[in-house]
Amino acid sequence: MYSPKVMTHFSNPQNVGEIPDADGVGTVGNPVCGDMMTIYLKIKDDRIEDIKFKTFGCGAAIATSSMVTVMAKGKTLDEALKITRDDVARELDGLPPQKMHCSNLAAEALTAAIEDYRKKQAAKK
Amino acid sequence: MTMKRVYLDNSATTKVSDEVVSAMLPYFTEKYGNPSSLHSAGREAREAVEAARARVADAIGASPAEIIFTSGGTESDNIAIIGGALANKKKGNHIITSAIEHPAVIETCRHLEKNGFKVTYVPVDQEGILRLDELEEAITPETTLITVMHVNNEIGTIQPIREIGKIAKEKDIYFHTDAVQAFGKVPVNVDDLGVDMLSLSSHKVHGPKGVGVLYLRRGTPVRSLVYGGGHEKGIRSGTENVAGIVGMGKACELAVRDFDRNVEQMTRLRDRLMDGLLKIDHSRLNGSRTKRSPNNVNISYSFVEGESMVLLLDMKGIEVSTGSACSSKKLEASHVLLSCGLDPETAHGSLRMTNSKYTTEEEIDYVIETLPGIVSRLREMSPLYKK
Amino acid sequence: MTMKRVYLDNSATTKVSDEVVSAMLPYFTEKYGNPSSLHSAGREAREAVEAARARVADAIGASPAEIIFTSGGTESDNIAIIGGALANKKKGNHIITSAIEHPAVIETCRHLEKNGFKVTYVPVDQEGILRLDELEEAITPETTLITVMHVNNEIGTIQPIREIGKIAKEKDIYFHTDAVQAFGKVPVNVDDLGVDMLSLSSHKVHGPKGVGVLYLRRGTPVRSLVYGGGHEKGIRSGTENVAGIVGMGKACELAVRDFDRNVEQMTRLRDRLMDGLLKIDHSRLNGSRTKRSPNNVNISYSFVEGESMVLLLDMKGIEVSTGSACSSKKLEASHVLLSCGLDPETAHGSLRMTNSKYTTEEEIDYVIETLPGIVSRLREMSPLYKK
Ligand SMILES: Cc1ncc(COP(=O)(O)O)c(C=O)c1O
Ligand SMILES: Cc1ncc(COP(=O)(O)O)c(C=O)c1O
Ligand code: FES
Ligand code: FES
Repeated sequence: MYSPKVMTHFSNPQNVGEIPDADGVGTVGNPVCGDMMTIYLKIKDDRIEDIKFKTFGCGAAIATSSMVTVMAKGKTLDEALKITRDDVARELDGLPPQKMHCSNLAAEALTAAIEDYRKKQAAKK
Repeated sequence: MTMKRVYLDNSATTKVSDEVVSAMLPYFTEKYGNPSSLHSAGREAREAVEAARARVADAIGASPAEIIFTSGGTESDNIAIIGGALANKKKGNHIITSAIEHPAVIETCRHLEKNGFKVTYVPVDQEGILRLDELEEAITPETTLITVMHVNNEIGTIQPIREIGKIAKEKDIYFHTDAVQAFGKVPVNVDDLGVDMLSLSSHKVHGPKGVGVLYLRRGTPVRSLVYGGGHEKGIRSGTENVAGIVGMGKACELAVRDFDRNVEQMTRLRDRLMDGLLKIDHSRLNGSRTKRSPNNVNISYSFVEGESMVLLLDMKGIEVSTGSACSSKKLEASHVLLSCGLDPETAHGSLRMTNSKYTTEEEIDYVIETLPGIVSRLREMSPLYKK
Repeated sequence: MTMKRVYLDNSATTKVSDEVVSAMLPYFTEKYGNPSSLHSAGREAREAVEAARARVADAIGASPAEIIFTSGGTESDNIAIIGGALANKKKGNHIITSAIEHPAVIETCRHLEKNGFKVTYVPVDQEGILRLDELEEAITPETTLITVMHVNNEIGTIQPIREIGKIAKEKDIYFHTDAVQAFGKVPVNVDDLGVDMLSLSSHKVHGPKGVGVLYLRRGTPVRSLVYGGGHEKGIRSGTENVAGIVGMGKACELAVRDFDRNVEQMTRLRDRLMDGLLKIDHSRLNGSRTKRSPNNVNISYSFVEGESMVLLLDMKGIEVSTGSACSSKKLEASHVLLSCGLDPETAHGSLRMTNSKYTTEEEIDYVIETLPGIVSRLREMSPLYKK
């Protein structure tokens, strides 16, 4: 069902965990199947210096979480915001059709975390 | 690398017994006749089919004339329900079933609902046991058929079939039970249960896939779903799957012969697994402790998702299943778990482990050793879990 | 006493090829997973089913997504016809078929007639070939489905499927063909034939009994007859018969691989048998000389009855069949022979002998030697026969 790359990221996910003093945190839940994902960001000079995730969900949810953190790490915020669910799925060599929404979750969590960071920045000013 | 695999998904399907395969083999390349043919090869095939019919009848206390061979449990359920509903259409258009049936029953009832029938889905209690009082209340003068499964395929709950049988008889309503998961695990005798129709599936009892049985008590009217040469008393046309039917006959014979031994072993291993896996914190047993199939363990682990557990267990050579929404085609949590009152989140974390006569204690112990690490690894990853 | 048996009833069913059995065997006791399961055993089974689907698709020039596995030719025909008729009910309620279809088609059409559909049974000529002009005349704006068999199971006549396909396409009517007896004997390519639906049965081409295929051209609407877990695109619910499907895949592969050789051999033996047996006096060939399946011989012998011939031949180790009323359940002569204009008496004396890739010249010669004695013995006994 899953590509080998999905299985690699699922069984050996990158960037699992929390960042205690995160600059931005985004949590999204998918109403379709009740899964949840949180992304933590450490930002330096408008760039994602560190990124971690926590996910409650299926193999695809975990793999896409891992992949999105790998893709986003080191990118500027504007670059990171451009990552779509299709980009994530493509990097994983595809996902089964009924699992595409899981990659949406990952992209949304990243966006939510960046927005959280920007909101906090705006509040500071 | 060869990894020994631990197969604990026997409610999905079972390994075919070697004895069953041996019984089937001659019917592919030596005794390959068509039972409808007049000549020796045909008669030989006919005899094999009738011998299998007698064995199946014997196994459930029926007479051979009451046994219809079908292509599987799904088709048996469909003939009983659609065929039964249509045959009794003049008497009424109301059917009663339970909320936790297999899709072969639920989807069939839904189909009938789209075609002018009314269906009541009687709820179950927290252990998944049908509420008899609600069943009785549901009966109307229009009710022509009650269909309630004997043993549930997900949580292993055993339903009060005998009691339902009495109610049905009293009210003169035909009664069908899907005994696909019951046969070989609990005693299945059609008179004792008081059923008019009963479904079996070969591949759930170490027989081949693609063969089912519909028991039809003498005089029970059903309409056919498939038309043709008039095989199986006109109820199921199509050249008989001789090898498969022989396999099903053998599988039934073995299931009855070894019933006590198998049940003793399955029960022991079920309890060992259940006790071992309930030691993991934030776990709960789904289904009933006492009215439970000897081979079924179903446990929910909070804060983790079932598909992930299934995949990680698979990497360790352990094959199980889950009622998680994520693993279903429609991304809906198991209707059985929800009907028992679980919230969707807890249903998400469910695992079903179903053993068979081939399961060993060593295998069970390996699962008990392996699962805790997987659960805690996934919990570490879960945003919901706070130590 | 062991008697070598000569099996000439390959239109009833065939011996399963050794290669097919070998392909199937692992799926009983080793790779016994359920294709719906997530774990390795499940994925292995899924892959096997999909590989078989690709092979079948390949064999008839279809794409894998257009292949639905069923429990046999009868069920395939039923899904195509009942399922097709119901799915197009809003467009019209008229179906066209031929007078010489298999019961899996005829009885299905009769069932539809009882349920508000109109069916035209287009007649055939003396050779059993559909009258295309009458087919065209039968078409009305209400016609939604044409179903005409490719090769007849009794007399082996090959129908003008391509021509019918053109007419159907022109008039925008769905077209189904029962190619159960055609596959492996004549070229079967869905695009070439111009069909929207096509039925196959595994056990007629050296595969196992209880497996069929329905080809469904992309976009062709059918309703399901059996409801449940939504297998096979929701058209045929029920756990897939994995071993059987693998067997069918292999059988298709072999049928295509060895097509030319098999057809050459079957044709040669058919002609040898036909010439030999037509030397008996008062005999007549049923069906067409030229538009004929390479494996079919069907001859009527006047003044004798078919069942008697079948039984006497069987005593000599020769297995054949007959269209005699005496051998049918309803004591009616073959509707196929009657439709070709035979009087019931001549139909009585018919014998069908259908060879396969396993038939040898020696066997054919033995039949040619044996039958004359049997015919004359029965004629001696017959009050109708005057020398
Ligand atoms: C309770 C129950 N009923 C019916 C079925 C359907 O049987 P089959 O797979 O033979 O169609 C199954 C298994 O899939 C089952 O567990
Ligand atoms: C032309 C034809 N159609 C359909 C069938 C039915 O196929 P099955 O026996 O697989 O149900 C047969 C054989 O019985 C046949 O010869
Ligand atoms: S998280 Fe539920 S399907 Fe992926
Ligand atoms: S003579 Fe006996 S059935 Fe025809």
